[in-house]
Amino acid sequence: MTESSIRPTRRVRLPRLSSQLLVLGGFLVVVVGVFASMSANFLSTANVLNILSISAVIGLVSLGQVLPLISGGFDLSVSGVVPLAGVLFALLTNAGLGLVPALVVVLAAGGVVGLVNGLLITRARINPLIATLGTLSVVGGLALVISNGLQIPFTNPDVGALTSRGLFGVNNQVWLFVGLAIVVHIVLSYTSYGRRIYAVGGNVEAARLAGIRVNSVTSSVYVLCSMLAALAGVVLASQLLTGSGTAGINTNLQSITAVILGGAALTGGVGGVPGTVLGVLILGALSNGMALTHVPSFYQTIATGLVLLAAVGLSQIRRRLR
Amino acid sequence: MTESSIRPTRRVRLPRLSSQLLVLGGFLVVVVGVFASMSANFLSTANVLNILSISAVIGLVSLGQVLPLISGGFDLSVSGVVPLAGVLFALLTNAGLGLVPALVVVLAAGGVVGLVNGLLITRARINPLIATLGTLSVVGGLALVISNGLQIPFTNPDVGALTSRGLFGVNNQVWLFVGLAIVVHIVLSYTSYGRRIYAVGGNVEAARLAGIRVNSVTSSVYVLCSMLAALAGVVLASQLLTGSGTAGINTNLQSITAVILGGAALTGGVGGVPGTVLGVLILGALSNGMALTHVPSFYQTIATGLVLLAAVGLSQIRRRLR
Amino acid sequence: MDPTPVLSVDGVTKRYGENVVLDGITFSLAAGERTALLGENGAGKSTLAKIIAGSTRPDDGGIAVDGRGVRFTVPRDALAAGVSFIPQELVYVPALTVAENISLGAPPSRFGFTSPSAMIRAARKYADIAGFDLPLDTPMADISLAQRQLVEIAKAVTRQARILILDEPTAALESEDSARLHELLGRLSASGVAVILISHRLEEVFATCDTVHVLRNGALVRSSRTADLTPSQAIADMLGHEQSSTAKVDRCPSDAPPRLEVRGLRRTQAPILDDVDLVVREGEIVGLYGLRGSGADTLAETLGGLHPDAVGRIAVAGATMNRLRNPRQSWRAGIAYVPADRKSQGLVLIDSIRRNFTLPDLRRVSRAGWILRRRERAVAQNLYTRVRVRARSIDQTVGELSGGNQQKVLVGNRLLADAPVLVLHEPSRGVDVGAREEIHDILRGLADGGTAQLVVTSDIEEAVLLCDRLLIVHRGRIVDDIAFPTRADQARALEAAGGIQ
Amino acid sequence: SGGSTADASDGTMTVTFANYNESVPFFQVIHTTLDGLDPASKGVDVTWFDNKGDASTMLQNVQQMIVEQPNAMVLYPVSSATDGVSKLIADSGIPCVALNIDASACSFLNIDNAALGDESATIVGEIAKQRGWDASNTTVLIGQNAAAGEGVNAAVHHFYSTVADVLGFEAVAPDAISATTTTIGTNGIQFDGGSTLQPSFEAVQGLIASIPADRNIILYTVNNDSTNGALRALEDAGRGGADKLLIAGLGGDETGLASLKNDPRWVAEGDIFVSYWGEYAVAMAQALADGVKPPADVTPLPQLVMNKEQLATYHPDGTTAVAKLPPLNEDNRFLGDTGFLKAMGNVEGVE
Ligand SMILES: Nc1ncnc2c1ncn2[C@@H]1O[C@H](COP(=O)(O)OP(=O)(O)OP(=O)(O)O)[C@@H](O)[C@H]1O
Ligand SMILES: Nc1ncnc2c1ncn2[C@@H]1O[C@H](COP(=O)(O)OP(=O)(O)OP(=O)(O)O)[C@@H](O)[C@H]1O
Ligand SMILES: [Mg+2]
Ligand SMILES: [Mg+2]
Repeated sequence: MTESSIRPTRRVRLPRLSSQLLVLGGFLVVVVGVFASMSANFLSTANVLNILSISAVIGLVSLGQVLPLISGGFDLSVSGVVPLAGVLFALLTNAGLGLVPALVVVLAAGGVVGLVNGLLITRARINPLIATLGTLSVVGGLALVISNGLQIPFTNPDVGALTSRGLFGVNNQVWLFVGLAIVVHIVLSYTSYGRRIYAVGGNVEAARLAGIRVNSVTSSVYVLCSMLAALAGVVLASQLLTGSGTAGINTNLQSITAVILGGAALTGGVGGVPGTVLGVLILGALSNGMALTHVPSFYQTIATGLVLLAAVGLSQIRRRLR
Repeated sequence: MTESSIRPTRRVRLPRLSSQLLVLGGFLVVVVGVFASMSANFLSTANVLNILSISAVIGLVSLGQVLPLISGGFDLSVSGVVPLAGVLFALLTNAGLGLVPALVVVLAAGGVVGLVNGLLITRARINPLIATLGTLSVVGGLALVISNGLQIPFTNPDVGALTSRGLFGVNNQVWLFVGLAIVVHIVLSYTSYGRRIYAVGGNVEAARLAGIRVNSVTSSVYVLCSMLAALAGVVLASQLLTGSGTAGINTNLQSITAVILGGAALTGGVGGVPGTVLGVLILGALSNGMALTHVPSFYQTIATGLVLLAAVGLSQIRRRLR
Repeated sequence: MDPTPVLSVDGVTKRYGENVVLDGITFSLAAGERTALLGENGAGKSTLAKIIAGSTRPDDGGIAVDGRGVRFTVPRDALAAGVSFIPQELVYVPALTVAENISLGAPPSRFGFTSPSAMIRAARKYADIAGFDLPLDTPMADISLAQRQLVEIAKAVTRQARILILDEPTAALESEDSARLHELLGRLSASGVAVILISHRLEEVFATCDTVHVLRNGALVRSSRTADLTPSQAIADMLGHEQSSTAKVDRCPSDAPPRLEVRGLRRTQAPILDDVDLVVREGEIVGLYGLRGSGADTLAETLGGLHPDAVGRIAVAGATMNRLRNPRQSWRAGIAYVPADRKSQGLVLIDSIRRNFTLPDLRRVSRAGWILRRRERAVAQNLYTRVRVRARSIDQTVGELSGGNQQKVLVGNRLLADAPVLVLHEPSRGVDVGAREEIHDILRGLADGGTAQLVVTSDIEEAVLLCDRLLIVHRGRIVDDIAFPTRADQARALEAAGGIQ
Repeated sequence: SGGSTADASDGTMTVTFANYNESVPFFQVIHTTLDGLDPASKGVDVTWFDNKGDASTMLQNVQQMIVEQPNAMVLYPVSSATDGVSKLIADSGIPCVALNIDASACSFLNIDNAALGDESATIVGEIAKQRGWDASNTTVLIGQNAAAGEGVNAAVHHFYSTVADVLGFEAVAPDAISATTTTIGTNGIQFDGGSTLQPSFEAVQGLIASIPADRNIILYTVNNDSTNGALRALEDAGRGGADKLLIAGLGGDETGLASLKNDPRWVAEGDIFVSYWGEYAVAMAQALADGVKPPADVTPLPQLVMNKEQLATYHPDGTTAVAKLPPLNEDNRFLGDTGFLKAMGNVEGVE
C-alpha cells in the first residue's frame, strides 16, 4: 500500500482517455489542414469565426446531449425543443416581454419538456428512444401549431444583439458555448452529481445499490438537456432573427453524432465534454470546408458519412492497439 | 388453454410473450374502434386495403430491422437503402434490364450495404449508431448522385404490376409482406440461426464463449436487414411508379419504432415478428385514420407522439403488474 | 444479550407468483454479532438479504433497526439506516476505476465538488482498513473476479455501516483473501458492527460466526449459537435429512493416453504464463490451484480460447495447435470451458434454462438448422434433472434463479456436448454443499467415462477432494504436482502457491 | 456539377448561388439547367451552395458566400426565416437577389403564386363546368406544404377560392384557408404533401376513403412532385378515371409538360419556367452589381398557365426547353438590358 503500488496503475487510465482525444484532435488537425490547403479562405479570421458561430448552436445542444448519453440514454426530442424555443421566444418578445423574462420562460418550458422525458423514462419505464421520439413528435408539432406553420420575425430590435460580435470580435453565442462547456465539464468531472451520472450510466443497478437516487439523476439530465436545447433554440432564432417551427430539426442526430464521436457510447457511462467539443468542431469544420471548397451537395453527404466512419474507426483502432 | 394444463411447463413462457402482444392487440383494436366510430369509411374494404398496402413497405423494412434489434444493435441506414434501391431499380429497368434480373441486382446491392455495416460493426468495432449513420449518409448521397437528384419515372409498363391487386383483391406487396413475416418468424423462433441471434443480443460474451460465431451472426443480420430494405425500396418505387432519391427517408425511425413498440428493446435479446407486425399495423392504422378524419398535419404529428407513448406506456404497466 | 437488537426481522414473507420464497422469517441480531445464513441453493438466503438491504420489498412482515420499525423502499433508505450490503452477483460499474467504484454514490466531496485524487485518497484509506492491495486507478472491467469481490468489500466498508450483509463473498476468493476478510469482519464486529454472512463454506462459518440461521425452502428451520451445533447437524438442517458420506473415492493412478497436452505455453502480458507444461490424461481430474495473479485463471482462460496471445503447443485429443484464437476454436477442438463469471461470460440471463442449456450445442437438438422442439425439451429436461436445478421448470428465466442454481445451469450446458476435455473454472462457485457433492459426482462419473478434466478452483478443499492430481501455479509456472492429494496435503499446496518451496 | 471557382480578376463576374434544397428535383433543375447553359461562357462564374432546406445551413451558406466576396449573390431562402441572414447581407454590402421567398436585404425575384392559382382554377373550372360538375358531385383536393408558409401555399388557396366561384360552391376567401385547414366547406379537402412525392402519396392514400366513390375530383397542389404522388394514390384506389378526375399541374417541369401533352385528365399546367429561374436570377444579380435599381418591389419571373393548346407554342418538342421564353414586361424589362440575358438570347424580344 505504498505510493509505488498506485503509480504504475495510474498509467493505465490517463492514456486511455487522452489517447482517444489525441486521435480526435489529430483528426481535426487533418481536416483543417486539408481544407486550408484547398482554400486560402478557410483559415481566414472571418471564416473561423463563421465556423465557431455556426457550431455554437449544435455545440449547445451537444453539451446537453452528453448528459443523457453518459447516463445511458439519449434525447431525440431536442429537435422539437430547439424550434419550439425559437418560436416561443419570438412570440413572447413580440408580445412585449423583455428579453430576459422571455428567455427565462423559454428555458422553463424546455425544462418542462425535459421533466416529461425524465418521468416517462423513470416512472413509466418507457425506453429513451421511444419516450423522446414521442415527445419529439408532440413538441415539434406544438412548435408548428403555435406558429401556425409560419415564420415569426422578431419585432424587438435588440434580439440580434444576443448573437452579435462580442469580446475579441467573437460572437456572443461562442462565448456562451465556451462558458457552458467549461461549466458542464466541471460538473461532470469534479462534482458528486457528475460522478453519479457516470455511475447511473455505467451500471444502473450498482448505482441504485450505492444509494444513488437513480430516478432523480436520470430525470435531471433530461431536464438539463432540454434546457440547453431551448437555449440553443433561442440562439438560433436570434441568429435567424426569426422564430421558425422548422429551424433546428436535425439537431438530435447531429448532437448525438458529435457526442459519440467525442467518445461516448450508447451503453452509457463514458464520454465527456472535451471529446464532445472536438466532435462538434470536426463536424463544423467539415461542413464549412466542403461548402467553401464547393463540393457538390450530394457528395458532401457522402463525404460526411465517410469522414464520420473514418474518425470513429480510427479511434477504435487506436484503442485496440493499447 | 387445455394444452397448457397437459404440459404445465409450457405455461410459463407463453403468457409472458402474449401478455405484451395482448396489450398491443388491444391497443390496435381501440385505435381501429375509435376511427371506425369517427368515419364509416375506415373499415371499408378499400380503406383496409389502403392501410395494408401502405403498411407493407414499412412492414418489410421492419421485418429487417427486427433482426439487428434482437441482436443488440439497429440499422439507421435503411433510410438510404430504400431510396437507393428504388432509384437503382428504375435506372436498371429503364435501361432495358428485365424486372427479375433488376430485382436481383438491387437486392445484391442492398446486401453489400448490409455487409459493409456488418464489417464496420464487427471488425472496425464502430458502434451501430455511428456505423449505420455513416453508411446512411454515404448510401443516401449515392441515391441522389446516381439519380442526379431527379425523379426517375419507370418506362417499363410492367413495373406497376408488382404492386397491383393480386389474390383476393389484395395488393401483391401485402402478400409479400405476409409471406416474409412468416418466414422471418419461423427463422427467429424455430431455427438455430434464430436462436443464435437472440443469444448474441442477450449476452454477446456468453454467446462467444458458447462457441457462436458472433461476428458472422452479427454481420448476417445487417445483410438481411439491408436486403429487406432494398426490397421495400423496390416495392415503394413501383407503388410510386418512380425511382426517387428521397422516397423512404424516414423509414429508419419508423421501423425502429414499430419493432420496439412490438416488444423489442435497444439492449437486445428480445422482440419478435408478431409484435412487430402489430406495431406496424398500429402505426399504419393511426396515420391512415388521422388522414381519413382530416386531422391537420401538425396535430397528426402531436397525436402520433401521444399514441406512441400511450401504447408503450401501457405495455410497460401491464408488464410490471405481472 | 443486548436488550434491543440492532436488527430484528419479523415474519418476513416473499412470494414470486405462486412460489413462496420466504415464509414468515423471524430472527434478530445484536450489535457486534456475526451470524451466518445457511441453506441450500434457492432456500431464500439472497432474497432475505436483499429485503433487509432494501433492494427487494417483502410481501409481508417487517424489519426493525434499533427497535424502530423501518420500511425500506430503495437501497438508499437501508444505507441511511446503517445497512450495507454486498450482493451475491457483484454489481459494479465496469467503465469506472476501482477508486470510483469504491466511493460510488458517496464520493468524498466538499460543497458537492470532488476530484479524482480525492477519490483515490479515500479509496486508499478504505482499502488499507480492509487490508487489500487494489489497483485503484484501473477500470473495474480490467481486474479479476476475485479482485472485484475485494473492491465490493472495500466499498461496503466505506459506508461505516452498523449492519453489514455479505452474500457469498468468499465464493471466488482464495484462502489468503478469505482469511483477510474474516480478520476484517472480526475487527468490525469488535467495534460493534453486526455482520450477516451468507456462505456455503461451512468451515469458515464455524470458525468465525457467533450464531447460525438455517433456511430450508424459505422457512427458518434452525437458529442457534455456532458452539451448540456441528457442521453435519447444520447440513442435515439444510437438506432436511442426513447427508451421505462425503468420503473421497479412491482412484487408481492413470496410465491412460493424454487427452490434453500443453507444452511450453507462454504469455508475456500480465498475468504471465512462463513455459507451462501440462498433461491431462483420459479419465483424469487435474486440479489447478494458485493465488490471485498467479496465472492459474489465465491458463484456464487460455484453454477456453480467451487469450489468443498465449502461444505454445496445445494438443487436444490428437489435434495440435500453437494457440487458441477464440472460444469457438477451443470448443471445436474438443474443450468445453466453464467460465468463472456466470453472469457476464456464461449465461444469457434473459433467456430460459432450456435455451441456455442447449445454446452451446444447438446442433445436437436440430436438424438442418431446424430446432427439434421435442428433442430439445427432452435434452434440457434430462440435464435439468442431472444437475438438479431447483426452479419452476426448464422454461423459467435463468435471471430469476438463485445464484447456485444459475451455476448449475452453467455447468450443465457445458456437459451437453460430451467434449473430450472439460476445463472448469470455479465449477462450484456459490453452490451449496449438497449440490457441490452432486457436481463432483457428475464430474467423477464423466471421468469414469474417459473425459479429461482440468479444474481451476480457489477452494483448496474442493481441489483436494475432487482431484486425482493437483498442480500448483506460482508466477505463471507450475511449481508443484501432488498426486492423489488428501487433506494432509493442503498445507503443502498453500505453501507452494505462496512461493515457498 | 459544382461551378468553377469564382475569380473576378479576369473580368468575369462572380455570383454565388444558394439553392433551396438540391435533393428535391424542383430545385435541382434550377442548378442543372443553368449549368447546361454554361454561364461561364457568358462572362459569369456561378458558385453553388445548397441550403438543404435547413435554416441553419442557409445561415452558414450566407456567411460563407460573404467570405467569398462575390460581385453579387443569389439566395433561394429556406422558408421566410430570413431576417438574420438579411442583416449579414446588408452588412456585407454585396448586392443580392432573393428568389421565390423574400429577404429584406435582397431584391425580390418571384412568380405570382396567387395569380397562378387563380388562372389554373379558371381553366380547370370551365372544363369541369362543361362536364356538369358542381357542388353536388365534386370534391376539390388541394395539396399544401404546411411548413413552407403562406407564400408558397397562396397558389392552392387561391385555386380553391376561384374554382369554388366558378363551380358555384360555397364562397371561401383565399386567406380563410390556413396551414391547419383540412376540410373546406363541403367541397374541399386540403392535405399536406410537403411538396414531395412520397408524403403526398401517403397523405392522399390515407384520406381517399373519405371521398365518396361517385364524386368527381379536381386535384391541384403546390408542385408537380406532390401532384404526382397524390395521383398515384388516386389511381391505386381506382379513382383515376378520366371522366372523374381533372388535374392542374404547377411547375412546367418535364413530367408536367408530358402529362399536359398526353394525359387527358391533366388539363392545365402552371408553367413557371422554373428551369430558367437561375438564368433570370443571375441576370438580375448582374443588373444589381451594375447598380441598377429594380422598378418594382417584386421583379416578376415569367409565368404562364397553359392549356393543352398552348403547350405546342412554348414547348414544341415537349421538353422543358423552350423555343423562346415569354417576353419581359415593364417590371422586369431591366433584366433584358443585362449582358447576360442578351448573351443567352432565349427570351422573346431580347437580343
Ligand atoms: N485485461 C486486463 N488488463 C489489465 N490487467 C489485468 C487484466 N486482466 C487481469 N489483469 C491483472 O492481472 C492480475 C491477475 O489476474 P487473474 O486474476 O486473472 O490471475 P490468476 O492467476 O488467474 O488469479 P486467481 O487464480 O487468484 O484469480 C491482476 O492484478 C489484474 O489486475
Ligand atoms: N425475480 C425472481 N422471480 C422469480 N423467482 C425468483 C426471483 N428471484 C428469486 N427467485 C426465486 O426465489 C428462490 C430463492 O432465491 P434466492 O436467490 O434467495 O436463493 P439463495 O438461498 O440465495 O440460493 P443460492 O445459494 O443459490 O444463492 C429461488 O427459487 C429463486 O428461483
Ligand atoms: Mg443466493
Ligand atoms: Mg482465481
